[in-house]
Amino acid sequence: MTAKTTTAGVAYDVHGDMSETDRRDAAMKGFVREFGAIAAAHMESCVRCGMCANACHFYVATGEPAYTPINKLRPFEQAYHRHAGPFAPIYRMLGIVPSVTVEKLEEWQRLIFDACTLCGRCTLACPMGIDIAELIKEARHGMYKAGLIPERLQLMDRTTKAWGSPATPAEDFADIINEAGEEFGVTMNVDLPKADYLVTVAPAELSEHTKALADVAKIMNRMGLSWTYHSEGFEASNIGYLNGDTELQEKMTRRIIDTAIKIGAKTLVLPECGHAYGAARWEAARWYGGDIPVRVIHMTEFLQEAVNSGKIKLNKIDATASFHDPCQLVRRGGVTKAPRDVLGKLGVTVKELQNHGSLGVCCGGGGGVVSNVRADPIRFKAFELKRREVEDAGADRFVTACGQCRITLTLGAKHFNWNKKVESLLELVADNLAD
Amino acid sequence: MDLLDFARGPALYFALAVFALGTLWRLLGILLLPWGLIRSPAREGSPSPFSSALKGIVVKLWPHKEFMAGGFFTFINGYIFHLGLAIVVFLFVPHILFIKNLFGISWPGLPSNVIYAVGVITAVSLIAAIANRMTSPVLRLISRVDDYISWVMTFLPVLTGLLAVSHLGARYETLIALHILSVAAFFVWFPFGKLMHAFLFVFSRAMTGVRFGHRGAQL
Amino acid sequence: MSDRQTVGDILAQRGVSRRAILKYAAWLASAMALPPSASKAIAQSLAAARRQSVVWLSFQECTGCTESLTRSFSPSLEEMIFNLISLDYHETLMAVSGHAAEEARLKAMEENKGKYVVVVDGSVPLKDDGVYSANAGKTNLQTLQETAKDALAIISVGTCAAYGGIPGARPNPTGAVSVGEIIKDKPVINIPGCPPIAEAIAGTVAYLVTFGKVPDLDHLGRPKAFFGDTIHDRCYRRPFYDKGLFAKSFDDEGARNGWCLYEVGCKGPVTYNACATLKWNGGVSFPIQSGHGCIGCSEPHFWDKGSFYQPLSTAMPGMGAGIAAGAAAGVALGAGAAWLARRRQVAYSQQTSKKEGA
Amino acid sequence: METDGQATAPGSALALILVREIGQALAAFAESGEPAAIDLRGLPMSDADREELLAWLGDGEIAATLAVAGRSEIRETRFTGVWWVRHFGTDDRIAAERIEIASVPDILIADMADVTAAAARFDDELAELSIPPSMEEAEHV
Repeated sequence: MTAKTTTAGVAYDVHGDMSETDRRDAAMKGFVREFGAIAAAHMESCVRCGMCANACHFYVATGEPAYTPINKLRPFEQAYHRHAGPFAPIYRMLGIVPSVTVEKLEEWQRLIFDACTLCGRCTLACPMGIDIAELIKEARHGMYKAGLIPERLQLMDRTTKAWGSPATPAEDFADIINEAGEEFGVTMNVDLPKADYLVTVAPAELSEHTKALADVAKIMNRMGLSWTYHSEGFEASNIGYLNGDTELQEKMTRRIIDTAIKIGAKTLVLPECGHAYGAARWEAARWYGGDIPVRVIHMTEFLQEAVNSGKIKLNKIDATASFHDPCQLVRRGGVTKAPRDVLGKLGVTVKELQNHGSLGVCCGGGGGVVSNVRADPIRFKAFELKRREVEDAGADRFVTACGQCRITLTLGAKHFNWNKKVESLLELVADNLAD
Repeated sequence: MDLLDFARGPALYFALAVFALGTLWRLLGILLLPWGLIRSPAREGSPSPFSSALKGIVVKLWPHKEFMAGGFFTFINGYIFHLGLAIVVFLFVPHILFIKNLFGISWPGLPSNVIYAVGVITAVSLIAAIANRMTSPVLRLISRVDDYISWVMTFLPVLTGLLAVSHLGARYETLIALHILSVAAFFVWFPFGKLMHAFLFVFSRAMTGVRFGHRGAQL
Repeated sequence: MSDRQTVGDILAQRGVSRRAILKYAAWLASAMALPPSASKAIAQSLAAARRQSVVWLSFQECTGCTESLTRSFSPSLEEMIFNLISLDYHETLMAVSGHAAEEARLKAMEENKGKYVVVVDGSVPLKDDGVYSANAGKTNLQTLQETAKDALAIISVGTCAAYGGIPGARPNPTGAVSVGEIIKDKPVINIPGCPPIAEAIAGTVAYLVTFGKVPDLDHLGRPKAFFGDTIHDRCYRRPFYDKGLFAKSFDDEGARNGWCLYEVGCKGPVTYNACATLKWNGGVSFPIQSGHGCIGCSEPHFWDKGSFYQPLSTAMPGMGAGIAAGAAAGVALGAGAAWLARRRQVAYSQQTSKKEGA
Repeated sequence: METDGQATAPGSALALILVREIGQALAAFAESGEPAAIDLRGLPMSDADREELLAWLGDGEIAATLAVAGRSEIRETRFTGVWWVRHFGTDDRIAAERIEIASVPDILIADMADVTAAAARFDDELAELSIPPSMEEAEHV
């Protein structure tokens, strides 16, 4: 990889050895494959009203017009008009829409990757109903093909391809699980040949948040479920979903779904991770190429089922808490009520943030941004929006249900010496299991 | 053939033919692309795709209050000129007669004086919209030539219509001819620029409505 | 017929007082929208003027214009016009006929060379050497050119003379044209209408006699005094237009209430004439007052502008085929564009997977 | 001069405008002796407008009917020097209608040309009377 800057001083990374033309063509081909009827209708409907700017935490935090969501799609849109739109043949013939240049793609790398968390708040603001976040995610596919993605995301791509996970080689997985079991005194199930529940994990749980591994096991065991972790399909985070590597996304999707089928699991439980939910719950069928014979649920949904069915009883915490809504889980996933149900069963009074539920403001680190150190400055600015809301709500505790959000918010807190702990809903439940 | 005859005849024929051609071209060029409908199972208890689509179309009529802070002017002014245009276009009796002549359907109109007043408000609102576009850093950045052409194509019929009813600047038949010509220009431009959103919004909103409804997410 | 006497002398001989001239001047000033205070000066110059020699030529016409002028005239104020002019040739009105009539014309032209006024009603056929209308062995074109040569000015009375009118309506079998399309080197005043209002004819002639010059004309050669405003602007039903109250048919409640006739095809908004103010039949009424929309008869090609009953704001008939063709082409192009895009997508996917497979 | 303070102000906008214009012209006439005239026929007056204006101006001291190329009516209004002049063609159709602001409308004044002609005619007729051919002789002529 080579880190470069454009003439205007915008930093970008370049991967692979390609001529400019090849790079451009690779991007175009990657783009063109995305233009189905829905993407096309969305690409054609924009009236440039600018409402989406007000929805983007990066624009709101910095006031930088370039962060207007629809602006981030410019090269993607240009490719659409030149290669796939209804008037594409005319535009090409008359040269009305020129080819996208590599320079432009390089310049836009920052907007497509650093300045977008795929949080989709702009989609809710758009009066035309354009799903801007989805389009940006699709634009990343071509950027990946052209080797024009940030270095950190490329690194994770390489690691995942080699290990099956950005965190650890698959061979080490069982050991990590068993170590966590020992450390937290919980009986672990790993690589069982048959189980009703296949439990998957997120990278942070294999390093910083290993307690989560034990917490899940504790609850599963308490409920007396047939469950297991599995070395062949443990990684629920899907780097391909974030960095635009569609082959990897397909591979990662297949790995967990196939493992679930192999062990006869009826339910695939996703960890506390936002984009894992987007990838496995909502996009899996597309990349899997057909119906998924397994029920896929998020940890939060699992917890909701557990507490609502009465299979686990919880001790009451006499406290107030604000819940940070992970974008992929709530806004783009539809899981809004579940975390609040669970907090309710814990006896917690929820003091909602000013923007909450489907309109919650992103932590600033989703969509791979937290891993992309280049984005740190704007990520910290966006963090301040969240911090203000949390302080205004004035609750005792601050809870979320996504490891990525948790890391982002914890990093932000550390940066600003803010002494608010960001807690995991799973951990809160596991710690308050009643006998 | 004088200007008015040219406007009422060949210019309008041409414009409406181009309008029909361009609109269908663009709509089919979009809708006949692959739909990619392989989808994971819907959330339990989610509404039917049809009602999700309808909901998407309706919900998007009104912005969330969370976005009002920065978008209040855009929202209010947008509503003013859209409603103004709708009233002037569809409730002015000569316009209703035009539509009746084309499609055979008609409805009661509003008094002409009311239409003039609404026309003036609409024109002012459109001027405010373009002023906003030319001064707001965000809008300046994201605007294209299309935005300015579309504005001109929308504003001219309003302006010439107002001039015609108030007999300002030229003889009535010249003004009315210019009005019809400006409408013809509007129709010609319509399918090729962002004015097309008048049709596309239905599809765009419905598609997102279905996507969100499928997931049980709130739009 | 040449008169070396002034109009005042002749009137005195006929026992007409200067008061009558003053009254006529008041009428003329009002009709021509001249300042009312000017009427005294008008009266003085009228009295001092010579009688104007007028040669009236009738071509492809129906005599409706002459009817309009003569029928409306009753002996009193309006007959004054005949004191102001010497009508030296008018086929319908003159007593003599044949060679004597032609001689009268030639004599008037000779004696008043450069000073006589030619009034024309009817259009001039040009097709097939103009054989479709001729008299005294001359085609209308020849007669017009010969007569106009030494004229002071030409007044085209009626829509046929002014703009070709009904003989010139599609498909215009005789190749009819207006006087103005033939005579380019003389002032041509158009007083269109089918027929024109008598006062507009008389007022224009009187103005010409009084001032010896052509009145202010609009871009279609019409005196602004009579053709300065649209029927719509001067219409007593205008308030109903503004209120949005329209008759939807000729026998509905709105029609009975006297509401605006826009929806039943009134062309008042684009028709410039004085019908709404001067009215017809001695000021009794005008078409709109009688319940029928204006048909725009004083405008060029009024006959060819679609149905009289088609509202003004509608497109002219005959759009269906063009729109259908446009729509069909749109469907083809849209489908074609989508097919091309799909083909690209397939090609790109195959190339990509080949590269990866390799 | 009749001063009727009870007259109701004209309600129609057009009549009101005309009243003001007449007032200004009358004041100017009083000051400079410059006569004026306002043509009513060129205005889009309704019957109601006309009646209101008429009612406001009222009747003055003089009313004259002329038999000249049809009938004409001239009435002074309650404001001295403001005259309502109406010329009719035959069929009593209005040909001209105007407000004149003047000492006397011109049309009432005998024109010197007509006076000269009348004098000549008078002379002729008188001559016929003073050279007395007998009635019988005349009959023989």
